[in-house]
Amino acid sequence: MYALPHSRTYALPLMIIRSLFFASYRDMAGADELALELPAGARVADLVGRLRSSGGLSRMPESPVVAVNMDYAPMGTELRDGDEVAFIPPVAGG
Amino acid sequence: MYALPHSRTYALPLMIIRSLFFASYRDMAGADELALELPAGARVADLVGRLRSSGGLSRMPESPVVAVNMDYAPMGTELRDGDEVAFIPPVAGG
Amino acid sequence: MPESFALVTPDPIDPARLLGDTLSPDDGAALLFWGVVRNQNEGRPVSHLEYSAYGEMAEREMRRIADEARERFGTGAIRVIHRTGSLAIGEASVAIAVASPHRAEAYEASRYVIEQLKQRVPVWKREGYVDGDTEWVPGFTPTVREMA
Amino acid sequence: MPESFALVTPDPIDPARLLGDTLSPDDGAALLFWGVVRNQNEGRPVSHLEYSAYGEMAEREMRRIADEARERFGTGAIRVIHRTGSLAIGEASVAIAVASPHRAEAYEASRYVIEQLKQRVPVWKREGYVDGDTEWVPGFTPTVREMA
Repeated sequence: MYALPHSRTYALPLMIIRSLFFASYRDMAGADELALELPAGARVADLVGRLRSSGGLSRMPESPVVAVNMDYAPMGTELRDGDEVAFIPPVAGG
Repeated sequence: MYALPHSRTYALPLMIIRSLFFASYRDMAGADELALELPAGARVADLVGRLRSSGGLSRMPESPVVAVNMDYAPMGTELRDGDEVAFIPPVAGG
Repeated sequence: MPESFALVTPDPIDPARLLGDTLSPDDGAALLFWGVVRNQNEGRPVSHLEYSAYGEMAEREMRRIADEARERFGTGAIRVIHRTGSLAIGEASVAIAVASPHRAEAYEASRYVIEQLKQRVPVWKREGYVDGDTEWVPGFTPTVREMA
Repeated sequence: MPESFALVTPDPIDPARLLGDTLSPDDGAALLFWGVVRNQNEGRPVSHLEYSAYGEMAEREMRRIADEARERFGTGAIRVIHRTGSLAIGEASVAIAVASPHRAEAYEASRYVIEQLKQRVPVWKREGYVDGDTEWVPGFTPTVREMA
């Protein structure tokens, strides 16, 4: 077995995450969707933190309901490159 | 006050009663309807007795469900001239 | 003022028209019960059903049931239509539309109307079987109240 | 094999076609829930509603709900259609058709589908008021299960 070179300072690979906004969240975002780069291993909570750090989405709740690839998913869900994360304000169908 | 002449042997005035038959009772009667003369004061039970006394309607139950002028009515209901009595086998709407 | 309406007819039932006639601008929902002819009864293949009715009384009784349901459950308008004549598999024999500002009562009222209809409305059906035979379908004996 | 079907569409819903698509020859009844736009909400006069949806997920979630209802209540096919776009008073925003060999289960299943739909399907509506104002209608926060 060879020990692979390893260091904490190595840059982590980046993922592209697509965020979708609906209804009142869309109004806050001013856009239907947004593509963001996040470091590998990022979770939904990290994405939310990034989105809430500036602009209209700072009014979004700290733990909004999200769906990852069309399944409701908790804040701790680990994201993968290419994931689609939908931000879902309280639903009012019917 | 004058006492009116009265006798039990006087003929009672007659009423015309229209009987309607539906579904299996119609099959038994061989007709949709039948007009009968009954003495004043006759009740539904008397009409049923008369109808069951001969022919196909003898197969009708002793106390069939009837409606008098479109209201369900018990066997003891007193009839009046011109009444319409419908004979109603078990219903199967829907 | 919401209304009760009942009709016995040899003509096919149009669900869009029935819903439109039943709904008022105050209503948020309508529930439509749509009873159709099945292809079998207790395993015996059915080819069609022949419905007959004491039409005038059936309409009166259906309207009464609709009134009872509206009063009991506080719905909007209720309209009930029952077909007569020969019906093919899949054709609607009965349609009950209940309009309501809110939905919970509509379910209760719709259920009430169909259960009562089956128990007391003077309508009969004869099954026509695939083998050519016909038979009156056994039904419910309406409850007759003794006079007060 | 009865099916579950779900559609999010900007086109008006045709109740006759929906019933016809849902019923099979084994079914004796269908129940159609027909949700429409009301003329007021909590006393404020409404002129129209604008529906939007996360269409693909909404269809998936409605189909799941229909599957759950069929499994739980043993009905026949269930079809769910939700409108999007601007709807006038009286227009149908949602239609749920439940076919069933017998009627009791159809009522249970229909109720289940509309209640679940309102709680978890990603659809939103904005009310347009007679005074020209618009507002997102407050809704339900879907339950998100923690990962196992």
